Amino acid sequence: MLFLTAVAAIGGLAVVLATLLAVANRKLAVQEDPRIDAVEDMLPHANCGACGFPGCRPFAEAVVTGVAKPGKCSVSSDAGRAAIANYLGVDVGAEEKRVARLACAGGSNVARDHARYQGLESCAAAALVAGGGKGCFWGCLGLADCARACTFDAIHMNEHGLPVVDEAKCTACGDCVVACPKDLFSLHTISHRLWVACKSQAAGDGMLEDCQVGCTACGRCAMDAPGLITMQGNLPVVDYTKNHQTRTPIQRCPTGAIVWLDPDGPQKGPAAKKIIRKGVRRDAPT
Amino acid sequence: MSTSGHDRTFAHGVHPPECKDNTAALPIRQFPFAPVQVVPLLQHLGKPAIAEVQEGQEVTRGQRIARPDGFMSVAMHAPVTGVVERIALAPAISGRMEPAIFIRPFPGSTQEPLQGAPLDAGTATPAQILSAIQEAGVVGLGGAAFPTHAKLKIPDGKRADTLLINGAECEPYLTTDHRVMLEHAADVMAGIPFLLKATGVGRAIVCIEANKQDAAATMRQAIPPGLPVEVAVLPVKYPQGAEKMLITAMLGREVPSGGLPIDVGALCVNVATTAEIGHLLPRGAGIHERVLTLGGPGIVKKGNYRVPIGTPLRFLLETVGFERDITRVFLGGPMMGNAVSSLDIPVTKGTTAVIAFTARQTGNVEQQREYPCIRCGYCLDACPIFLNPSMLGLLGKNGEHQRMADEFHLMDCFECGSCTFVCPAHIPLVQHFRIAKRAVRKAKAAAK
Amino acid sequence: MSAFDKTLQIRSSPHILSGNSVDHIMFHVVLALLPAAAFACFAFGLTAVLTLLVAVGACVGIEHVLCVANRKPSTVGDWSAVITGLLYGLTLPPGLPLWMVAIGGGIAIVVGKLVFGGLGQNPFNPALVGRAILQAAFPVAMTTWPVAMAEGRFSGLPSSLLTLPFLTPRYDGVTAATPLSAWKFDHHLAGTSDLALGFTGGSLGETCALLIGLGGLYLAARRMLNWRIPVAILATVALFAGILHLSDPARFAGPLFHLFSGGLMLGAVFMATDMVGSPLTHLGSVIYGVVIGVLVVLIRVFGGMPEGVMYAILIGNALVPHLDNLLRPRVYGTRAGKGAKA
Amino acid sequence: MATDQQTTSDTDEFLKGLFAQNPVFVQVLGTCPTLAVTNSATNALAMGLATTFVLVMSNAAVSAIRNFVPKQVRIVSYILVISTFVTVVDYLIQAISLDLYKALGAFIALIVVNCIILGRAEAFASKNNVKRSVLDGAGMGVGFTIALFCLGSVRELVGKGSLFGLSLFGSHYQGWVIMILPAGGFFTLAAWLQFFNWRAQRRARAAAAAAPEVAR
Repeated sequence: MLFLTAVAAIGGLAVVLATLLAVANRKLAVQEDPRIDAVEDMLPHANCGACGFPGCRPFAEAVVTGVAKPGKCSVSSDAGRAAIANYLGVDVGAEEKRVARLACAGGSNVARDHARYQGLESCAAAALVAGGGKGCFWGCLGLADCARACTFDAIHMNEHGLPVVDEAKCTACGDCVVACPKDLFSLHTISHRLWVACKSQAAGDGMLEDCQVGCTACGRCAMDAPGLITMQGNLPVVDYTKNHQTRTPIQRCPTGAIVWLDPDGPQKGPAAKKIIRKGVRRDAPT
Repeated sequence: MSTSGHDRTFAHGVHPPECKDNTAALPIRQFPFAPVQVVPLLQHLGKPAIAEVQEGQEVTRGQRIARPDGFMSVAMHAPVTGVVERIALAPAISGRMEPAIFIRPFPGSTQEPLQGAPLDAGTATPAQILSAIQEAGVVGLGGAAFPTHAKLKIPDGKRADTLLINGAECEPYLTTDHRVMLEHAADVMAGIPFLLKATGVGRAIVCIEANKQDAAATMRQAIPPGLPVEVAVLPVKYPQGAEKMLITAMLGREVPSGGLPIDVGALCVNVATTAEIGHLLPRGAGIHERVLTLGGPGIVKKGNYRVPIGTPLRFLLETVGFERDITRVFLGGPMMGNAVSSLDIPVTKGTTAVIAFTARQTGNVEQQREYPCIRCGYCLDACPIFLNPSMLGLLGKNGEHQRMADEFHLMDCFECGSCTFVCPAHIPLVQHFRIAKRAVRKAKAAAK
Repeated sequence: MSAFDKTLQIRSSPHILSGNSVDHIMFHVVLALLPAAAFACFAFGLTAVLTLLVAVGACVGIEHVLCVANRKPSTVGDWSAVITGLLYGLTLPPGLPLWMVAIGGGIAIVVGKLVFGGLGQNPFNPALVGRAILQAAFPVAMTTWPVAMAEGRFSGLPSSLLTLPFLTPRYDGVTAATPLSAWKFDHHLAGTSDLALGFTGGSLGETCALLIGLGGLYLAARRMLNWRIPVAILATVALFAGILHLSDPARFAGPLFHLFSGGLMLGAVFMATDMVGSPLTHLGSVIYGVVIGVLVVLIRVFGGMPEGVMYAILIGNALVPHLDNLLRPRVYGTRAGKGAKA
Repeated sequence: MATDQQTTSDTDEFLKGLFAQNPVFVQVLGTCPTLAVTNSATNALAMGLATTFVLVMSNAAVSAIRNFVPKQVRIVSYILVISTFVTVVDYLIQAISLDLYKALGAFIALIVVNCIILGRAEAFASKNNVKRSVLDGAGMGVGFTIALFCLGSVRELVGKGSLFGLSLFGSHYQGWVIMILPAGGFFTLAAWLQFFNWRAQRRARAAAAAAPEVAR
């Protein structure tokens, strides 16, 4: 008798609950394009925003709906972008690799400080206190906000307190561009090798007291490469729409403020004077 | 309204050491000209003035050398008779290089200031007064350097009923307003009619802290018959000189968050600014010098000086002498003043004081190690606008800038420094707030 | 004059500080605790001296060792571990085996403070955390009370004090109920003056209410203690106990008995006012104090235990984040309906 | 998604539950019995074995029926299967020792809702064949038993000075009552979790140090 009751109870329950499930399955089912999940899985999950979307999932939605091309994700590898394009049957939309570049070469060995900053160890903090105390008001403060902002471990501070970008790791996400209070970073395609490593609007010998490698606005580079380089304010500006694969402009630069970025380090022209001061010199008389 | 009430003040605030005795009794002295006077084109909030002189041109003291660029800008005047050496970049307190006019004085000149067409408060129209104030290059001399004519321009639909002449001078060390009130009471009283006329306000109250009783007495005596002016004495408390605090202390009104004093029918003008208007407008002249306090333990000949605009700090310090172990120089009072990184920075219209600290004073600030916040709540009791600096500091440390603004009224902070002053954990709260405010503004600008 | 040839320092304003500092505050709290500690030594003799020394030593020692082991600068210089040790020691019954004292001190610092991130991060009063865990671990030892003012207290030590580690203590001296448990279980009421002056049994710091109050006044005068909290707690206890007493004097003890007995004074003045675990706002402080006061009376009168200050404060601590979140100060210029007047 | 995962060996399938994916210390599942019944080594062991039995049997059953049960009613079916085996265990323990049955109390019945069991059924047994599911269940069960024993032995040792009821430190040992109370379960679990995390971190660091700059 107990056995029969048990079977009846469980069997009856099964019928009722199965009906409930059937109704729930029909009324409450949610449909979403499964390709969005698949594409999101193929993305690097960095959520860095380099693609212009808030994160990887919105980007995946945009790619699936055809709003964006897989190539917009600069963080993923070539193979990864190709895999997404292949999966969706779309064009990769290839873009040349871009990297972040620093427009300052004034490390502690060549640039002097006016004053000694004390307080929170952050460029953003120092920049708000009389500009940070560096002699050159445009120069890098060297407190590594960019290195901290970089989620890809692509920026490291060198022994002179200057950030160095690892081009292999840099994904052009732009976090350092936002982080730098002196706006020294900008994103460039990797083929832009001719580079003005200075942002100082000061000119002449006066500025050389503050930084030995700054641009003195002598204009020789602009003279040697007319059309390619123009002087704007007190700085040369390279027009990258022209043919810029030439080392001519760096030849006569007296300070080495305009350089050729070789993969194994920046190359200065023969006229650039040697850096005499070697040691770390953080304080000098005002 | 009583004029001697000691009960009128604002809630919270702090009592830093006053340190005014050294210079309060010293009369204002004229300062000599530097070998080169550096007149920045941007000495105020707003757009820089446009230079009207060329290199090599001779200028007369008081002559206009730059014209205002639009409404939020004022004119500049030559601080000295001499020759324009060059127009080039000069370091500014902001930490940037700003364009400035370098003037080399003529050694033999009488240095007689140039005067122009006088203006009479009785006959001038409000518009004439405002334009004359702009032409005279008058900005808030209390430190903010906000163009005064812009402040006095009442927006359509708004009306002010009270003009507060701010002589609180609550920052330690500062005694310029004190001396101006003692020595130039007539100028202050001459300036008030211009302000009342320009704004259509019926009464003015000169607000003075109780540690300047002599100034209050002098001001009371100087009130000309018929002028609707009162003198009020307020208890000593920092930051009483802040516009919002002064309005609350005097009128019991709170300026709405994100609003202006005019939203509660009040206007605040610094007493030195008023004196300057009373001095310049009847003569048709422009600001070419200002009174500032040279003080702090690092200065030898402390005092109040009338310094030509554009005098480099280096010349200032070398003239009055400095202690050998000087470590820090800042413009303005020690609570809100900005540290300078270079002594090539010139004195501008917003410079209320140059204070120099030596290793002894700085030592007790710098060698204090930072502790974790122990939630003592001192900062909450100090903040005059009732923020929660403890919480804000915690969020700032974690970089949650947007949350600070959205939930904890970060943007209402005016960086008076009271919270950092009392913090026993020595957390640089104000610095965290500055970074956060900048980040929030940047994000807002980027979103547009 | 000579030329200026120095490198200036720059930093963010303000350029002057009030000169107050965390270690300064903590040191003064220690000072304020000393009279009560000295009286405990007087009332219980060498036992109290050893217990307090071991309690402070355990707290300071474990904090120092763990800081060093984690390759961080030692934080014992801020005096907060000393306060924890002293307060914790004052909550212990005299004659508690020293090995238990040491273990509880270690627990107070490790579980009460360091696991949360150290000074400023601990939601609960570390001294009370140590005591609460000890109370749960060794309930018998923690509720055995040698009498105060015993003869020969300066010449000998009770055997229980020197029990070998991890062994059960044996009591040879005279033990007695605390005034609270005497009232709760035997309905015997101690005299108010004895309570106030501390001539009764109990934990080391539970005895002299007057000296504790003195320490509190000293701190309050130096603004190192939020007076609203002890006032709110004591007023609530007095009021609540008074109402109960009036309703049935035979069943409920009077307000003075409640105020001066047990750990209420020590808890209200020194433990509930721990800055880290108490609310930031004034209104929050008062609510916090009222909650603790109500809980104390509820536990004492209606609960299973004779004393409830410890749990009342710990529960109060748990409320603090919510109080701070709910009772945010009204920011200047945001008063509703107070706009333009003109 | 009914493809069998054949990337690991059978032995690994069993061993992963012991340490690498230990249900209590790594996955932090089934904390209710972990905290409630570990006040003595005996209780802990009994609870662990009971759970192991249910895990193995339910994994086997779920795996066997995985291809017949429609996706929509799978959870209902799993729970039915699990509760059946729990009922069996319930009777079993009652038959073996009434004292033990009383000590474990409601927690035997609560094995039904132990998320380790439903979790393995859903995550593993529904996708793998019977043999591998049994191995997985056994591994997880043994891992759970080890974890419970870790807690139970420490709590009994410190709380009473005994192990499996045998006094170890003599009659003068002062037991720490709190360790027998539920609060002691939290402290002990926290300590073990701390130990496992510390071990995992140290291994990760050692592995990172041993790998010569692979990323570049």
